Amino acid sequence: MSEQKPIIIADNVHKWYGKFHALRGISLTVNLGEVVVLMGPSGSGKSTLIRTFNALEDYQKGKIEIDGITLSHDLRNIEAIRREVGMVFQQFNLFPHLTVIQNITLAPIWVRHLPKVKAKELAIQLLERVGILEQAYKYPGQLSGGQQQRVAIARALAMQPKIMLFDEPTSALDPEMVREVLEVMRSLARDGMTMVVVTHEVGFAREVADRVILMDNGNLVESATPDSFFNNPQEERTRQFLSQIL
Amino acid sequence: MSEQKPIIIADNVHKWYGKFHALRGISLTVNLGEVVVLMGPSGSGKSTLIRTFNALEDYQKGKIEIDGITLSHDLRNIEAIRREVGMVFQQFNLFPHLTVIQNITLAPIWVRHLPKVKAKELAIQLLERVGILEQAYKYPGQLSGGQQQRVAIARALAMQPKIMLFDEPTSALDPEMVREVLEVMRSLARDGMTMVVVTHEVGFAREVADRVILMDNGNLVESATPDSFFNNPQEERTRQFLSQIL
Amino acid sequence: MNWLRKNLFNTWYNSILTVVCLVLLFWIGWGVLSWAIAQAQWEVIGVNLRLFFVGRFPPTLYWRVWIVLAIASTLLALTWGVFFSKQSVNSRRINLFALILCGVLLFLPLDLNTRLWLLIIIILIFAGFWLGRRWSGAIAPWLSLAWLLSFPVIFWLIGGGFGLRPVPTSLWNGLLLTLLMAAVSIVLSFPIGVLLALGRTSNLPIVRWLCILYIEIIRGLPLIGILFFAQVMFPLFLPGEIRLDRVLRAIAGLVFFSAAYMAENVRGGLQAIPRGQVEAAKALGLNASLVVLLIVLPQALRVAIPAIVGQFIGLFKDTSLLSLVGLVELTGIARSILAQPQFLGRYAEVYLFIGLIYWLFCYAMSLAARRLEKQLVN
Amino acid sequence: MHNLKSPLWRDRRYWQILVQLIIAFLVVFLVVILWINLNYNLQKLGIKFGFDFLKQQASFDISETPIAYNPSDTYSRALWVGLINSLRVAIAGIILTTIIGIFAGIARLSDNWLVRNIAGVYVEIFRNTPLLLQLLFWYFAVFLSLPKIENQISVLSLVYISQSGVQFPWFRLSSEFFALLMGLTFYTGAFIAEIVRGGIQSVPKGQWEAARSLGLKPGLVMRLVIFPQALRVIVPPLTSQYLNLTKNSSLAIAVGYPDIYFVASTTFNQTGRAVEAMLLIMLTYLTLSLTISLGMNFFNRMVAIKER
Amino acid sequence: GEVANTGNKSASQATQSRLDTIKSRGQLICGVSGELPGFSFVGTDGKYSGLDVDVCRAIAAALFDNPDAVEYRNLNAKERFTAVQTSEVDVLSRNTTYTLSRDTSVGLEFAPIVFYDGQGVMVRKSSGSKTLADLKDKAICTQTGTTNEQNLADQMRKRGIPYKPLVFEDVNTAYATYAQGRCDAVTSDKSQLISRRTILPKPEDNVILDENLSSEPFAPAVADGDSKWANTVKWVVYSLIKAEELGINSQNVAKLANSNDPEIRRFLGTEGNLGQGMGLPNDFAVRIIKHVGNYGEIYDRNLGAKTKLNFPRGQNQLWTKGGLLFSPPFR
Ligand SMILES: Nc1ncnc2c1ncn2[C@@H]1O[C@H](COP(=O)(O)OP(=O)(O)OP(=O)(O)O)[C@@H](O)[C@H]1O
Ligand SMILES: Nc1ncnc2c1ncn2[C@@H]1O[C@H](COP(=O)(O)OP(=O)(O)OP(=O)(O)O)[C@@H](O)[C@H]1O
Ligand SMILES: [Mg+2]
Ligand SMILES: [Mg+2]
Repeated sequence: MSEQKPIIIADNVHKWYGKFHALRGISLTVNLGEVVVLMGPSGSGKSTLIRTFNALEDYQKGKIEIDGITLSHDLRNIEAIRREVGMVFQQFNLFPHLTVIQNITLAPIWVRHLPKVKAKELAIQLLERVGILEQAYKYPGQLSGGQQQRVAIARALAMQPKIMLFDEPTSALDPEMVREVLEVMRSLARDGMTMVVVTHEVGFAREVADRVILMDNGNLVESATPDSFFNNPQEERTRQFLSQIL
Repeated sequence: MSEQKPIIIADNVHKWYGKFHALRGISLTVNLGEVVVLMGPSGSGKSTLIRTFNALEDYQKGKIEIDGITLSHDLRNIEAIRREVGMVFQQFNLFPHLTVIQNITLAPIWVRHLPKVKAKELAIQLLERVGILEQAYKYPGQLSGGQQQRVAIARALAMQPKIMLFDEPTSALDPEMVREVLEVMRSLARDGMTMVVVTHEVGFAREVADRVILMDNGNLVESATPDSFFNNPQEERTRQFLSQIL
Repeated sequence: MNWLRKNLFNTWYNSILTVVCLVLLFWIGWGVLSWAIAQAQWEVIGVNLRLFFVGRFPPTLYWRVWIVLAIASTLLALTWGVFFSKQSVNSRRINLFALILCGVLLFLPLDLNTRLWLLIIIILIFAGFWLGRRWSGAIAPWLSLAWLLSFPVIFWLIGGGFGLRPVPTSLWNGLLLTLLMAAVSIVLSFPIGVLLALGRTSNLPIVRWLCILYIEIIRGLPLIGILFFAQVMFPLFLPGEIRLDRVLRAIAGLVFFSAAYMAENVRGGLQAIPRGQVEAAKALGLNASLVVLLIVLPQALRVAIPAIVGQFIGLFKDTSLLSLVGLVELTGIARSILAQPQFLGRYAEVYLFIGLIYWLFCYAMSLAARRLEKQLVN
Repeated sequence: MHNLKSPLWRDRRYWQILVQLIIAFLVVFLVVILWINLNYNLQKLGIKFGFDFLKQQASFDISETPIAYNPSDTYSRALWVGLINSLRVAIAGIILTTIIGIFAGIARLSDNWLVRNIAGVYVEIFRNTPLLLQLLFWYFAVFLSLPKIENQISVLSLVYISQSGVQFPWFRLSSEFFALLMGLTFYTGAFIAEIVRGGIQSVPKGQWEAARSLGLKPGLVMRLVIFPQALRVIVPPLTSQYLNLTKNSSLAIAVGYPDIYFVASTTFNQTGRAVEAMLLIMLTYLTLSLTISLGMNFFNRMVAIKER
Repeated sequence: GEVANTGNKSASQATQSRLDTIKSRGQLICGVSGELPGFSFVGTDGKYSGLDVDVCRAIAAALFDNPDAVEYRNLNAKERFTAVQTSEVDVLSRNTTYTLSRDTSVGLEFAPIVFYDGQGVMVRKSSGSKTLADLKDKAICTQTGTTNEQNLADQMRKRGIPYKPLVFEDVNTAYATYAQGRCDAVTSDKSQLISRRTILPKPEDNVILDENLSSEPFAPAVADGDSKWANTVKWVVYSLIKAEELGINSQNVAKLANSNDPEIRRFLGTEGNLGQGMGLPNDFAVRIIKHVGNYGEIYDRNLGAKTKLNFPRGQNQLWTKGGLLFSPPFR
């Protein structure tokens, strides 16, 4: 936060699903090491936005630059960007036919061409970090939701990304498990990872976020420090939104 | 409650599922117009018991008499009894391919051989009673849970049964909807319907029940007025159970 | 008694049904039995047993067929053992099975050589099953490789070459040919089917439409038409010098046909995979082909396995149509046998016999498919 | 998306288009090659592609002619006869096999042990043996075992049954027709039985219980509650069974029933017009398949739409 | 058709003859029915036998001195011509009727006739049918893709007799259907009818009508436009006939090679070089007769009185004995 080096730059990004205008000119800069939390009502375009950061969705107008690489149809750029950006989904999306450790080593082996032994070492290190080393040889189906989500985080980290995107990582979890996952995310933030997080966990946002952003109807409505966002919102729309979730 | 005419008499009823002893000698008498609430931990045999009252399950030992008819393997008795006993399930079990009004008129037309017009009049009357007349021509899938359960009650009532059995009628519902359904049940009780209700709604039991019964492990543990049941339980097992649910 | 009351006579209409069924059963059973004992002449089966199974394969080379059988049954037993390693086995059933096999060995009028080979194969089956269960973890990763390798070996053993005396395809007849053609066709149609399925679900419109066109046209045609096409018209589409062996042409026809169905089965599997799987894989930086290879296909195929086994059963039965285009597989050899002057007119016995063979194989496979399905659900 | 000046070969859209073009080109190339070969080979054989032969005199007779036909008619007339014969057996087969399949499927769930197991044996036998053998079975073991025409069985003096077929007051149907019909019906019926059983079992148990506790008798429960719901699961696979039945009717050739495939292949045999005959067969069956698919889709929408 | 054929002829003359291909392959590929008693079928020992098969064996014997150097292909009535045209088989020896159109427009070249047959009709005695006219409105069984089917249609149309054809893909089916009584008559080549009659439940209850629907001369066939190969087949067949005429059989052929009859000496290649002209060794006839026997032996072995079929030789006797078999001189 001291250096202020921008790593994600979105400039007037528009996206249509057919006729539906999902993103209506989003401009947003995220700096290296910053933790940004996106909030907003359902359907406001939060998922769409962070998925464009990862080239899972394309966009029709504007420009997105990740770590100096412009997102375009260029195949190599897309691959390069995906190598820099890790993503964690609401539904975990672990690969059910692979063990936990295979899930984690898959991308390092096939994309980064690490030798198997190295990849395994890395995976074990990561599993330790997210606190489920003992589950390494189980299949995802045998884990609880919280454990699965932690594996998903480890899997994303295994590519050693510069940026991590989280799309409601805790909303499919039971309350006890939410804590475990948020704990892992907190520790990531402490280690200086750049993170964009879609979540409605106000506690997490207050404590960890450098900036909280409200999206509505495809627009950025308000972007502020957590303190000012929750205690002193500038926009009417934000106040209204907060009154619902608090 | 004044006349004390017994309408359900269960005498030392035993039931086995294969080797598993689900009912271990249940004796219970329900009088005309009485409202009996069954409570007990999961797996204690509540559902099994009321399903034997409706011949949905057979039993191996003992005797059940409903309104003077003994329940046996004889098909004719089974049909006779089912005509006297209505049942409402936890999962509503509405027929998804029929509209609400068709759901309700089905049995009157095919079992009681009412003319269609009559059956429809009856159905409309019942829908009014459960408060969802305006939904008559929708399909169950288009209704909320509470509305569906009210249709299920109306459907059971359409056979003009003497007894209504409810198996956890509200436990699959969201809290707001529970109220609607209990309201309908309350009004039924006020009108003097004999009811056996499996439920964990303490408020309902306190207010409406004539008797509350605790089942555990296939046995009747305690049977008392709501007042004494909740405020002054005699059995240790009851106290333990109440401590969990209150 | 109680059982009878409960299961047969519990209501009046059930009683009537029971009686009607009994009468029907008795009538059919009596007819079949009296025919089988009094009228049928089973000599045609006994004398031609070898023809039914291996046709005109040179008798001096039967050992090669036996080895093939040994390889195939060992692999099958191994696979079976690995797949069901987690289920308990019904040892009574296995004992009974072993007993029946021993009875077959002892009492059927077989020559010593045959008995010896059968004994070896039975031992291999049991050993394979046991090994598969015991070391399922160690064996599992090698199984598909073993199957893959077994194919060329089997072909080498049957067809010869590379040091073995060659046996032309015109001598591969009977059940041997039926099994070979069915197996080869399903194996070959597998990759084609997978490609077609991927093409059909692809977002490239031309590819998608071409695949749809192929799949739907083939599925709209009767197999006999396709086989006729392959057998009679295929040569017309090839340049004059190229001649395809007719067994090969038959296989080509079967593959054309079954690839379209395979594609639909695989597509069923593909559709069962949540979109999130692909997205997660993409987000990890895997490129499109890796996503398909590592994530999508393994899961889709697992879902599709029962359907594929079902398709194999269908194909196995359908090979009988090849007799209509002059191939001497099981049904074809039956027709040849029916032309032996001393056995003219014995069609009932012959067709019943081959019907039984077909049934045994198909039923066994459908049982296996059902257990597999159960296994996969867990 | 942002259009940066990146080299063409690294642009995703470029690759997508290129791959498609290459594949399309390969396919067209293959087709052209095959077509050239075909033309060359046909020319070598002295056959010219074309459908004029359809106007020639067929000069073969057909045993069953629902429309007037004699050997001096044209090939196209003969093919029409074949087509109508195919349609007859396909339509009758679809109707009958549905009935048998539903009965057997329900019987498999019967609480009568004997009925249940007979249905099971039926399904397992008929599903697991080749249709070709079954056709021969029906033809020889059943229909040709009926009494000869001289001592035919008379049912109420209206219907006469003999090994040459069944004579109804207004029309008669041959035993070849029946053998094919029965073969197709029972073979397909065994598959449909399994589909029906699966469909019925897919209806939640609660539906049975709710309907039973309303006092409906088992037969009514099945008819009014279970079956309509099972239909939604049943109809799609049922469609493909109907298609199979129609296609399998081409095995008519084994029992001497003159369907379209039979007539077309006789035509081919007499004229050497392999390609044209094959095209005609393809066209016919594709049309039939398409018609059935469309019809069933419509039906499917009817049973499915009610839900919501 | 003709234009194409000539084009083909010149093309193939420029290239290799099939004879050379076969020689280098070391094996003859012979298309047979495989389902016809007496003509071609698979015996219980797995070996093909029958008259048609022996023709193939004779050719192989002539080429390789080994009658077993043959690969048989079962062909059904419909695909047989395509199989020859596309050179899938070297020779078609499958009781194929020699007709003009097959010789000209179907692209076949026929060898000499190996079996004279006529199409007949078999009926049940009890039916009282004596002539075709008695078969009015009756069901008649036959096999698809054969001249039988067409002849029947022609004959009945000529006489204006309506009837019901029951046409089967498989001959066995056709006869079985007749045996079961579904057909009132079955039509086929008389040889077949006679042999099939013997295995009916009560042979004496069936009669073969005197009428001939057509003459059915069977001959082996090869693809059109390769006269070298066609000649080989042609003269192999003739040598079977000639051998019988000369009284040479498998027993005495070795001895007779040294006979002093110049005709025999020429025929057996002891003298002259008849074989060379064909691209065969001079003793090709010895090879044939040694392994396969002369026509009479072949006939007796497959169709004659000692077989179950018991088909009288009739027209298939040598011309010297009042039959139709005749061989041009070997010189
Ligand atoms: N593939 C798609 N096709 C068409 N419309 C889509 C698609 N994906 C999303 N949308 C629409 O775009 C809008 C924004 O969707 P998005 O998933 O980004 O919302 P969100 O803010 O993440 O909501 P939630 O909190 O429910 O996840 C929604 O109205 C949605 O219906
Ligand atoms: N069809 C069945 N087969 C075997 N066991 C059964 C069956 N139905 C119920 N049981 C067993 O019988 C016991 C009593 O079941 P029952 O459904 O009556 O319990 P319950 O008191 O209604 O529980 P809950 O509150 O969970 O509905 C349970 O242990 C259950 O596992
Ligand atoms: Mg979202
Ligand atoms: Mg319960």
